[in-house]
Amino acid sequence: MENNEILKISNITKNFTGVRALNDVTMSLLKGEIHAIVGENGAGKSTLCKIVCGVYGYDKGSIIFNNVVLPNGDPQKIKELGISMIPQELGLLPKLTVLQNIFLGNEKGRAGIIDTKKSIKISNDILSDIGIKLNLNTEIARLSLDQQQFVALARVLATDAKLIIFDEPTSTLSSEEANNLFNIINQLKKKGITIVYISHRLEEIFSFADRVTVLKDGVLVSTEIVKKTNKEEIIIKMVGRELLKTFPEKSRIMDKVPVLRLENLTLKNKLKNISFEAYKGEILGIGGLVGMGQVDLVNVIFGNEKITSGSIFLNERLIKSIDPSKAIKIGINFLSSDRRGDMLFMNRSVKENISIGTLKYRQKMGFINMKSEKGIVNNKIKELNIITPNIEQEVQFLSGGNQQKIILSRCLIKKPEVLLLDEPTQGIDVGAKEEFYRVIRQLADEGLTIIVIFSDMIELLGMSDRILVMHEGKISAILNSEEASEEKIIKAASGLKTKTE
Amino acid sequence: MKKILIGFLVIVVAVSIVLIGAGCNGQAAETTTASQEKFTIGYDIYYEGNVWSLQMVEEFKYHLQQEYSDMVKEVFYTSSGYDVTKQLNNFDDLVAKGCDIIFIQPLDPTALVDKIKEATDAGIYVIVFAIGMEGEDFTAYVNCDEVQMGQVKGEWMVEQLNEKGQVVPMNGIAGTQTCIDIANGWNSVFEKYPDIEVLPEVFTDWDYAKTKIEMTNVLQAYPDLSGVVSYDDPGAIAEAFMEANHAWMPITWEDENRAMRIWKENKDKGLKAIVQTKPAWISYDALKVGMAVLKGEPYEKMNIIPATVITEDEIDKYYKPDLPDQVYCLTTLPNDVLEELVGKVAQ
Amino acid sequence: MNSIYNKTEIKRNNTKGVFVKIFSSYGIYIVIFLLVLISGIVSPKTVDPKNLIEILKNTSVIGIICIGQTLLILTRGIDLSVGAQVVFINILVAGISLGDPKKTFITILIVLAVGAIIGLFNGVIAVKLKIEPLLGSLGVMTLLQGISFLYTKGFAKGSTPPFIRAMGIGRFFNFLPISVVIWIFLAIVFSLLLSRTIFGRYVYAIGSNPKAAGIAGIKVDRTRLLIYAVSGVLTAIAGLIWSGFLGTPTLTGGQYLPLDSVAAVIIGGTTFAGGKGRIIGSMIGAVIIVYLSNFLTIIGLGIEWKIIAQGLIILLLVFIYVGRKSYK
Amino acid sequence: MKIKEISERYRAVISIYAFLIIFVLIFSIFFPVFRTPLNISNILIQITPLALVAIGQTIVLIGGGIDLTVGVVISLTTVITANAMGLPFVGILVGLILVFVISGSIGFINGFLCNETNIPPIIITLAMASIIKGLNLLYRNEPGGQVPKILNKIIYFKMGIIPISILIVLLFYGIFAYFMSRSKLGQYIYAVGNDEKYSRMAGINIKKVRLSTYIICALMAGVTGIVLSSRVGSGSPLIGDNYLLDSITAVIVGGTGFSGGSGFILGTLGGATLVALMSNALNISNVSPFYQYIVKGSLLLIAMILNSIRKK
Repeated sequence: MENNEILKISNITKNFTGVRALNDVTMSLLKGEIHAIVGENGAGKSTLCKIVCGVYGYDKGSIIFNNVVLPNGDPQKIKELGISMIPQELGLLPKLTVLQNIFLGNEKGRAGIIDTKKSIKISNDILSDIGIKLNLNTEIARLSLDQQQFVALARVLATDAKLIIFDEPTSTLSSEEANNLFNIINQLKKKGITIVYISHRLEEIFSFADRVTVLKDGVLVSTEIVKKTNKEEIIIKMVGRELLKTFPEKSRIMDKVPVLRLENLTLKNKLKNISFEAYKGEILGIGGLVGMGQVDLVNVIFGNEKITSGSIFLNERLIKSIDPSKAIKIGINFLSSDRRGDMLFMNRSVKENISIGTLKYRQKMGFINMKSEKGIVNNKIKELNIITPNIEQEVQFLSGGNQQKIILSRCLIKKPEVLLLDEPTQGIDVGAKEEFYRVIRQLADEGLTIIVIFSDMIELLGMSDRILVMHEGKISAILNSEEASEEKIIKAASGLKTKTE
Repeated sequence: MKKILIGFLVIVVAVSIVLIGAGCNGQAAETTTASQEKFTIGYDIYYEGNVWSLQMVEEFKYHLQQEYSDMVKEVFYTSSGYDVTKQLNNFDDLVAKGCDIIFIQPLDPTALVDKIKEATDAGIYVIVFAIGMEGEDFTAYVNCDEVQMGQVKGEWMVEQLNEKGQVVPMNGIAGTQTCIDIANGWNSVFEKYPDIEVLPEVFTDWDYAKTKIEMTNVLQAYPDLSGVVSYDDPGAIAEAFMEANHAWMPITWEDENRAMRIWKENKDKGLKAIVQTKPAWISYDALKVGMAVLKGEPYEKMNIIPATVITEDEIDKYYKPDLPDQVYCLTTLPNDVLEELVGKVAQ
Repeated sequence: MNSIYNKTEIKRNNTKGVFVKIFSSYGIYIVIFLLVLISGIVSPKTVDPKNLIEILKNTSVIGIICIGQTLLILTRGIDLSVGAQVVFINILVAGISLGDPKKTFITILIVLAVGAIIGLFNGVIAVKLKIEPLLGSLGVMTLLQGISFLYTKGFAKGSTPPFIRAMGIGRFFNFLPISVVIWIFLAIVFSLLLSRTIFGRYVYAIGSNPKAAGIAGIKVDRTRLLIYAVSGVLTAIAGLIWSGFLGTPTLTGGQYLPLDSVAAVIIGGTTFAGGKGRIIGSMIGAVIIVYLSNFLTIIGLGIEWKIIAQGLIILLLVFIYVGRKSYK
Repeated sequence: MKIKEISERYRAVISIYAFLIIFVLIFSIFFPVFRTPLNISNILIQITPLALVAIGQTIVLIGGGIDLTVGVVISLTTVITANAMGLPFVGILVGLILVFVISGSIGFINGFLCNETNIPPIIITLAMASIIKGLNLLYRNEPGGQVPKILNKIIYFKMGIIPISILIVLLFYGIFAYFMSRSKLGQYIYAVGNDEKYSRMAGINIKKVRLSTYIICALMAGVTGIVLSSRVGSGSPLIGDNYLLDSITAVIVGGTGFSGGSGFILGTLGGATLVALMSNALNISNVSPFYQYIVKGSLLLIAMILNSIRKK
């Protein structure tokens, strides 16, 4: 085997302030294989690959590619050596054209002048190879997510890469688009190109990967030959123990008291007649491909976006013209997945971050009652055991898990009836996750209605009492946790109706 | 796309309305029925933010109206706002507008030389006045002898201080010929008296605020200051003195009404001053020369008019108690015109 | 997900040396201390109480402007039209009152209202029309200059009524300038507002992360407009003092105010990133800038040196506040 | 289809020129003087300095920065030119070299600071501006020096109504338009202005790119300084200051956004032309000088409002 080894990763270790992202990872890739890397959110899959192609530098270890030692964190050099990656966020430049993006960083031409004719020709060839038609002069911002996906692919193919890394490419693709992609990947394989394929969609991997490596908490658990293993084994390796045990016991709500009800709610070319009920004390999971309207849905409920038509009822009372401040007042609250972007005041203190939403209830003529504020904040810190030196600490110095708890406690100071969560466990390490699962479940048992978006199939299945699957802004299925299964969800997510309820 | 086109149409309309509208009620054609030959006249204001320069304009306008209206086809006023490049552009534009004669106060001693030569070669008359410049390519030059003005100021100061003391020169804009000449004037005097210490020259762009602040700082910095030789706004200088309730000292004065008032009020409290200045009516003198040129009458090329002097006992002759502070007292404008401009004084 | 940048930045902050830590929180105090020390040694004249009072008096106008400027920069705004505003206000004061004491009260009311309106105008441009406030306010500056010229046709009418005059040059027990008292009073009021009230918290929240502020239930636009209006009023107050200081309407002057005020706020530790900074810092920043020019004149150095020193201090202090950029 | 696409992409540029045309038409109709050969060549001369300095500002803005030093760099270079070119023959050459070395290194310092520190470009260049201005005033606090007449004769020589200066402008615009759209570096400038992180991922050396934008900008300011001083015939420490606001106005009016990553050199040419045209038009239409500020201010505001509409 050793002779056709193309990439050797030895003892790679990487720290992000405090958080250890990768710990002493050693693995190797064989020429022309399709090598899958699986693991939960935050297991270190993307980090590893970004290190391989130099976007991140690493702290310890070494990487050898075709018997050359790769420079540490030099994307340009590494790309020239023949390693390319399609990151999850694609890394395209929105204001530039398709053509410019395809050749960005390796423009064709001499003496610093770009040979447009040649570029156009090459990119047309590539695009026809992967069988899609695009106008080379349209700006990326005007393309749909899956079109962008293919532009990113074209960009990689434009560099004669010997090793291509796909980071969760199918999370935005419908099943037929995904199949199209798999064909392309197989062609590449035939050309002798090595493929690294990151995903947490096991059935994909088992359909076409040669070997699979499992990462967990930044540690490499094992590398298996796909033919010699099975899903259950892999899942256990990913999650550490059997699936059921990671997640808290689900509660059986007998009396279904609808708390939140949506009636064919529509948001201009994002959501189409959404109607459903959310019951008291249940966790309603929302699944589907990325960008199918899940986020818009919670945003609309929270009043971040104005609905075009339809109506929202809270406890059977119609809510008209809702905005965040009103939503919070009437007991709907929201945790965005983008903590830094949407929720946290990074350079402000823990105290301010926790109390910001509810200052109105602790003031005299606009002056804040510091004492009671301090009290409340300290309580919350105990309740959710947030680890921080003191309440004046700036939140940017806390770990992801603690930051997440801070936001949560902000939402809980004034107990809401409905809590909207968008990817609550994204980017927090597994220990913190399990704790977080418990907190969520506990809140549900206390009678909160929790609507939560999970892109991770395992979490979706593990946490939700009911699962609501969306496709192109419509609800394509609502499944009870008993009947729900990975296959059904994928089917529904790809737009194939499944008869239920 | 539509939105933007609409947007643009809106602007176009707006802009043209502003411009044309203003253009019409601006200082546009002033025609009369007299059968006399008519001329297009251009006048560049060196800075529209400076009252003295504007009072010159008013003197010019008034007498043009009164005495020469039958010679006027059109008058164009441009403003340079202390900016040499703008002044060059303005000059070009005035030429383009087909002016027969252009009145200008050059902001840079050299910049306009060539332009003015071109213009005169092309048969356009150029009257340079109030601010000096190099060369002699203009049609006529109307100004006071600034070096000599400076000397007079200097000599007066020396006499006041009986030949020893510390003097601060307060001047206008660094680099304008006027200010350079004035400074040369008083320096030539001071260097004859070793006991007169001349502090570094302070330039205030003839800006009231700047003058007051700078003067305050100077008073702070030099406790044994004994005189202010200035080609600057004495109103502001006096303000600084009074606010710091600093003892008065000899100061060379100007004819601004505020200054005259303060002088009047303080001449018995030890304020020694003398006005010896270039009057705002110099534009009128320039106008006279210019019109003579147009009429083809004989005229002097170099007109050096004497600086007007006001001594302590002449204050009341010039001070205008019934007019507000801003006007300059050396003026040929009748009071009603002045009131028109600066309003009545509050009682 | 701009994670890599934030993460590395956090790393930098954590690994800050102790010296830098101290300096970045007390830098401004150290600077003023050094300045006073040096100036005291070089020329004792600078530090005698009389001169120090003078300095404070000359600071009061820019100081009051800096309060508003701080609020704006805290919330990722800025106003470069303050200079033109002050000039306009001065002209207005003289023009409306014509020096008539009876009209003092109404004049002040009108002027404050005008200040609020100009502030709001800036606000609408920045908040509602989403125009880069830096440029927006530059446009407004030019507009205001034009309006001043049109209003006066070059000859500013009237003069400043006694009461307003007193605001500029009056002194308590002919020692403590009234303007300084007004300035310090306002400074204290606004530091309290920032540190103790909901308004203050909202200001910091909006500055730190506008989007999050909205999601946390703050009416972001409304608050920002309010801030613009408030800073407009503050500028108007500064304009009144300025008018009192000059005692006469002029179309010029004040052109140095915008950049000086911004400089003061920045060296006072308020960052353009928003959400960090305190009034006291800006106030000391303002004093530093005035102190510099006074000191330099006293030791016989020209305005040039002030400009240079100002530039260097900005670069140095801000660098210490925000530190080096790290890419990996 | 193709047409539509182009009009979509170059909307900003097209609209500014559309507006220019309408503007010129209106004035030619209302004010005959406006279309006289003499006035036209005046306008062409008046456009020159602003047009030149605006090129640099555009590139910096596209690269996601801003340069507040252009004004003072212009002033500085006029002073340098006026003093260095005094000596005969070699003077001009020495002057040119000095100008480019000094302005270039200023650009380098700006870029370097933007690369190595977290200080926002606005503040860096603001501080740099005041330092440079101070030094310049120390060096010479009043206009003076002598720029050889020959330069003026060459640069402002008129062939018919076409002055050489405008040809210089067009040349520069040609070069930089090509540079920005066809060269790698040009592409990278857009890319960096778009998104630093992704540009890094694509293997672009963003430090080098940013550095180059500031250097180009400073050099263009230097060129402007030379052109300006050779018109005035001497150097002045304050002459350039007005060009800061004007250059930014020109760029914004030309449709280049403030957020970086988009914009077109040729749009800026339109913007600069419009700004210069305005003040000429004001003189020609004999508007009271007091209106000029109002017009300038509203021009800037309207342009920005239109930009923000265009974004939506």
